[in-house]
Amino acid sequence: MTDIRIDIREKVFPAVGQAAAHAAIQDFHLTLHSGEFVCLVGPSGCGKTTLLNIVAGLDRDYRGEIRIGRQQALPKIGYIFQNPRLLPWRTVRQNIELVLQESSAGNTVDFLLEAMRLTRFQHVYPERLSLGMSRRVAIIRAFAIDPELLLMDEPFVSLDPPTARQVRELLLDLWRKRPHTVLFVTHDLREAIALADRLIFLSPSPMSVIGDIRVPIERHLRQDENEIEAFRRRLLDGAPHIKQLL
Amino acid sequence: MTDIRIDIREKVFPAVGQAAAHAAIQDFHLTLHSGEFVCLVGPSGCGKTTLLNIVAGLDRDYRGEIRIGRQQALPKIGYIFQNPRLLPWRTVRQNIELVLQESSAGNTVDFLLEAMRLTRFQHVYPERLSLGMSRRVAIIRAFAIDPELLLMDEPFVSLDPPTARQVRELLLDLWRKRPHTVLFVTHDLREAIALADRLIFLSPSPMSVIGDIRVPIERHLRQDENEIEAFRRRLLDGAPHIKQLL
Amino acid sequence: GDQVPIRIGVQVAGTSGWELSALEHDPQKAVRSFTVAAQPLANAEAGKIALQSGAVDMIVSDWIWVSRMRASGADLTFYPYSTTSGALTVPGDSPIKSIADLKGKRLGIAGGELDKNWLLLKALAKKEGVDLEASVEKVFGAPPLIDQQLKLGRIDAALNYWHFAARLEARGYRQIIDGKGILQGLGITEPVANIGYVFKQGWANAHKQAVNDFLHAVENAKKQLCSEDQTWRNVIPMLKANDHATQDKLRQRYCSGIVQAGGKAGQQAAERIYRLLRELSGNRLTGEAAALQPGTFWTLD
Amino acid sequence: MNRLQKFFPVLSLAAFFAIWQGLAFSLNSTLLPSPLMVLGVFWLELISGQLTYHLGATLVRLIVSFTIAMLLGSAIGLALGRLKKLDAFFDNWLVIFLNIPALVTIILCYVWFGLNEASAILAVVINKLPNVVVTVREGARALDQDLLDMARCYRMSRLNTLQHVIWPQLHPFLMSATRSGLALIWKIILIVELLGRNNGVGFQLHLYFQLFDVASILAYSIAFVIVIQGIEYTILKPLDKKSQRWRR
Amino acid sequence: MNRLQKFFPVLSLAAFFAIWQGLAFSLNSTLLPSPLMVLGVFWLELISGQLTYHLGATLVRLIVSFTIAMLLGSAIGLALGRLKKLDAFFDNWLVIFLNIPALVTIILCYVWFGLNEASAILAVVINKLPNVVVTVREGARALDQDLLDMARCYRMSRLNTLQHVIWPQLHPFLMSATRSGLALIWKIILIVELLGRNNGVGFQLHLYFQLFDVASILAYSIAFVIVIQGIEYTILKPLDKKSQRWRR
Ligand SMILES: Nc1ncnc2c1ncn2[C@@H]1O[C@H](COP(=O)(O)OP(=O)(O)OP(=O)(O)O)[C@@H](O)[C@H]1O
Ligand SMILES: Nc1ncnc2c1ncn2[C@@H]1O[C@H](COP(=O)(O)OP(=O)(O)OP(=O)(O)O)[C@@H](O)[C@H]1O
Ligand SMILES: O=C([O-])O
Ligand SMILES: [Mg+2]
Ligand SMILES: [Mg+2]
Repeated sequence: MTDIRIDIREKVFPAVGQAAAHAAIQDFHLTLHSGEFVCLVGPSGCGKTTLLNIVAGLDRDYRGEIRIGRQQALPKIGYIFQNPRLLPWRTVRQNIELVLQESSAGNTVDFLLEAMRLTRFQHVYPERLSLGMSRRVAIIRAFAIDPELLLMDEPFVSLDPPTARQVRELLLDLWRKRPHTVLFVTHDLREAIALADRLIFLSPSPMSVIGDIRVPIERHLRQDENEIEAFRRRLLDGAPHIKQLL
Repeated sequence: MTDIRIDIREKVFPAVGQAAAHAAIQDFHLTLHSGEFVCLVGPSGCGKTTLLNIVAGLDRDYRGEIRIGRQQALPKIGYIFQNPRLLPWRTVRQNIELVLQESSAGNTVDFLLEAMRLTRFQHVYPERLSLGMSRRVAIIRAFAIDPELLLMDEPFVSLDPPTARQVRELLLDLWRKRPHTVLFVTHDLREAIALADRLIFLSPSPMSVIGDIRVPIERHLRQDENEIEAFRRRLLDGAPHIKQLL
Repeated sequence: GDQVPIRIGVQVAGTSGWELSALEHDPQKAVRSFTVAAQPLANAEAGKIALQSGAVDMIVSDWIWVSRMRASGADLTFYPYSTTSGALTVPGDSPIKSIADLKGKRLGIAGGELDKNWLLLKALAKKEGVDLEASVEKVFGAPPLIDQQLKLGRIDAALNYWHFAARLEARGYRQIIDGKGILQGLGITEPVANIGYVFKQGWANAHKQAVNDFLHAVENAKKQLCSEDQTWRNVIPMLKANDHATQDKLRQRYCSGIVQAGGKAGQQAAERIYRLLRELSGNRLTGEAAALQPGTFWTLD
Repeated sequence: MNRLQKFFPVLSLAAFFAIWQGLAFSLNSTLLPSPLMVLGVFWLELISGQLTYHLGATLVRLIVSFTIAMLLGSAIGLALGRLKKLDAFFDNWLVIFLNIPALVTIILCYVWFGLNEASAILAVVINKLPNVVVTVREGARALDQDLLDMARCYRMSRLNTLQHVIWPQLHPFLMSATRSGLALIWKIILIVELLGRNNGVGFQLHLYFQLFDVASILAYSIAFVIVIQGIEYTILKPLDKKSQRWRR
Repeated sequence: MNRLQKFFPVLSLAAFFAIWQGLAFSLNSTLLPSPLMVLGVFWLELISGQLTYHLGATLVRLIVSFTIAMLLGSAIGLALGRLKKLDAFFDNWLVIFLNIPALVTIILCYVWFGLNEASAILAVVINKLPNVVVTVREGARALDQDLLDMARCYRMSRLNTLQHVIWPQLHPFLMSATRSGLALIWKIILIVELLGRNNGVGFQLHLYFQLFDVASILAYSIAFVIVIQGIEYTILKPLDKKSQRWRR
């Protein structure tokens, strides 16, 4: 896959009834390089989910353009939505297998279920899961299709720290083995620093890029909490327009 | 309000179809003192939501007892569910006002909307909100009824740090002004330390109490990140059965 | 003295309305022992419901049904009204000239499988060596639909109620045989009323004078309709027929159906018809009762 | 594009009549009178007062029986959908009443309770009620438990819960019960009028059927369709719109 | 308690017949024959082969027309529910077809296409179709956009989306269309048979209606109810159960 170039001049939700029109995104320009891990950080309601929906091709009602290299076909996209969006009438396993093109992926599914500690629950319907468990199923679903572009909208909330750590490592493992572009939304700056190549800081809506910062910590050093904490402090003491977001 | 005594000998979700029976809670005993702020910390899927549902009286299918002092009537309960549970066909304001007994609470609602930065969106239907915004509405709804018992199931996820900070302060303000008992579920240890009188650590399901630790930091010192960080480190270096949760 | 009100269920398309109209215009109206209130009804079944539920005192129906109802305990009785009954009709240029010619043709039958005319026609055909059941393509349907199908040429012949037949006749269609003819063919030559007034016997006994006066008056009205043109002209709007040919044909067929009530011979003929129909329908039309129920016919005295 | 869409209802009606006119023209038979001919009959019946009289009679029956059937049916359907035991018991009855032929209930009502307006309406209600129950019961079974729990936890009154939590979820089911219900009642009422009333559209339709007067039959049908269209545009569509306005 | 609940269907049937028997006994009229009498008639008709013959004829019509109406109606309803423009255009037609009296469509079908089986089935389908469309359309309007987006994003095939995302959401609507649909078709089929067929339950009912033989009318009605109960217990209830098993 080649680079993804996002140019959104304007995304406006039209007025309906009493609700006024709402300009969610304005003059938003961003290039994701192939295989890059990019974290989006911005205030609640600024337009992050809106952006992911546009990139995923679910929302075509905007002025602007998403260009994906010279490639004709859209890349294979794994999208971890902000809510799990499981089909309640299909079991955990059935939910995952439904989106797989080939049935040969059984191995990976088994592996992912085990890694997420859900093997015991694979034949259970989603209503019998806790929210954190449902979110893990949604994560498996996105990983299982072996995506070229991975969109993640706060994927690790509702996970306890050990589980979250494990899932983060799993994500990085998969990403290293077969690099795919990742667009990752989080409110947790420590998590963003631990994962990302680049941090994109976003303004309140109408959303635009107000900071584009490369994380300078080498990957093998990121296990160290202190390294991450240090960079975080630096950011907090940095530019005031970014600081106010943190 | 007087103390709340929770004694759950067993909560089992019965087997249905292929899914086996699941023992969610076993021998769980906990006393919440009047006006106490208690945080629950435990792995995803351990039974926290199940517990809150039982305390709220929504789930009566368990062996055990919830005793609320000598008081006959159930206390007024504000419950921030893990998902917002707004009525999509009512605007933000209508959602809040629906649960208010008297219509005189308009002032508080205005105040809370302003504090959550949602005044501009008060006449908007929930489908036009971001998830973080919906969660804030759910928080307002719980605060607005002036509850005697406040149940909060990971209320501040999906909020950006400045907003989360602000809401935390608001919560503490309200709590100090009119002390009510709070049962607060979170995966964020820093958040738990910053807020709680007591931390309750929970085992994986079947859930029981494996740690009941008073937070020794005085409230006026909790603004200081370093104090909190220090206590957190102490916990991380503490008992191994608790450490594995963190 | 007081006039007894008689509520009569009148089918909008039926002939009893004509007579009631004649009664209405009768100058003697004020001095009679009864008054008439006509209750419009959409069809025959509505009449049966109306009578049973007590909404009307009298309807026009047939005596086989009355006998059947008496057998099951109902207190109904019948007074003859007309011998006019359905007819087998074909287009004017049809090759069908007799019952035997029906073989291999499409025959439309109104009134269903247990239609009296159909049962009797089959019996007559059998007598002539034709098995209609096997050799005719039957098309059952509601009377107006059967009529329409014949006009459209989708069926070759129609066994339908008399006024459909009369209207067709006026338009050049041919009658092969009518109900009376079928009975004659089967050896029953006495005129037997096909339809008549049906009412509850208990009610009639309680108002005997008025009921009998009414039945007399109706008979007179009928005669007037056939003999006095002025009286007839009054009912012409009710015919829903604009051309004289149809009007005249309707009057002709109507008047030829007038019966004199009672008579031992008539009763005996009715008994024979009853037994015949019972056999032909395998009890289904008549019910289990082996013979015509006593009291089925109301007698004027 | 949006502009054009505004005229869709008019266009579709025009298309309907154009097709009809075309067919009538090419068939050239009394069995399919042209729209214009039907309009002529319609007009004559209208100025003679016949149409208004019979249509009025039918509409009164329709409104009364529809209201009773919807209110009662919704209540029963909601109860059966939520209370498993009640449903287990009455489910059989429902199937029986759903499938007793209209003819049977109509005859029995008339014969037992007399040939009067009340029996007619009762007969219609008995025929329509089970359909409403079945539809609303499906809706009640599909209610969102999370929202009901929320209402319970926040101690919303029964009335508030019904009005603001349950009703909006039942709305699509109620709309379908309403639309197909008007149509069903209309079919039933025609039989009811045929068998025991001396006015109403059903009575007239049968009369014209005897005379095979297709133009008059169509004129009366159109009159009814116009009334229902009126209800659609003044009541149902606005309700639809109101209930949909929260959707993105 | 759960034990007892198992017997509810039997108990409720027993209660139904007990009430009926009680009424029949106290009224003592031919207009309400007792269940035993009806059973006697039922038995006679059964061994004479009449019942099976006519019920069979009606059921064939029912199955054919039901299948056509449900398949076609679901497809159209789904399309109208999802495509606003299509709906804007055809909404008027739907209201028209929904409210053309059964009598009219039946007569016209018979007159135009002859008194044959195909016309009969066509007439039933035309009467039932709009009801299915209206019900499924409501369901299609209420589909969860989040799940549809998920399916689209993960490039699920059209078939998979229909089967696994859309169908389960339409299920309650389809069940209500099925249950009230069987009942509606039954009502229509009776008129269809009455007006232009020479077999079927409707034909028989009309016959016995002419004779005012309530016991036979009830016997045939019961035969039909038994068939529908059979369908309930062998097809619809298991479907219900299967579709509900994911609920907490
Ligand atoms: N369907 C919609 N119609 C109208 N406005 C909308 C719609 N969806 C989102 N918005 C508005 O657009 C803005 C951005 O919403 P979005 O969901 O993208 O926020 P977000 O950055 O994902 O926030 P959060 O972190 O809380 O999830 C919000 O102000 C919201 O009110
Ligand atoms: N309705 C149900 N039926 C069967 N099992 C259930 C049901 N609800 C929850 N469970 C099971 O009970 C356990 C506890 O669930 P609960 O939702 O209380 O977890 P939790 O602690 O809130 O987790 P999380 O942090 O992920 O929200 C889980 O293993 C879940 O699978
Ligand atoms: O059941 C009917 O006679 O329509
Ligand atoms: Mg979002
Ligand atoms: Mg939970």
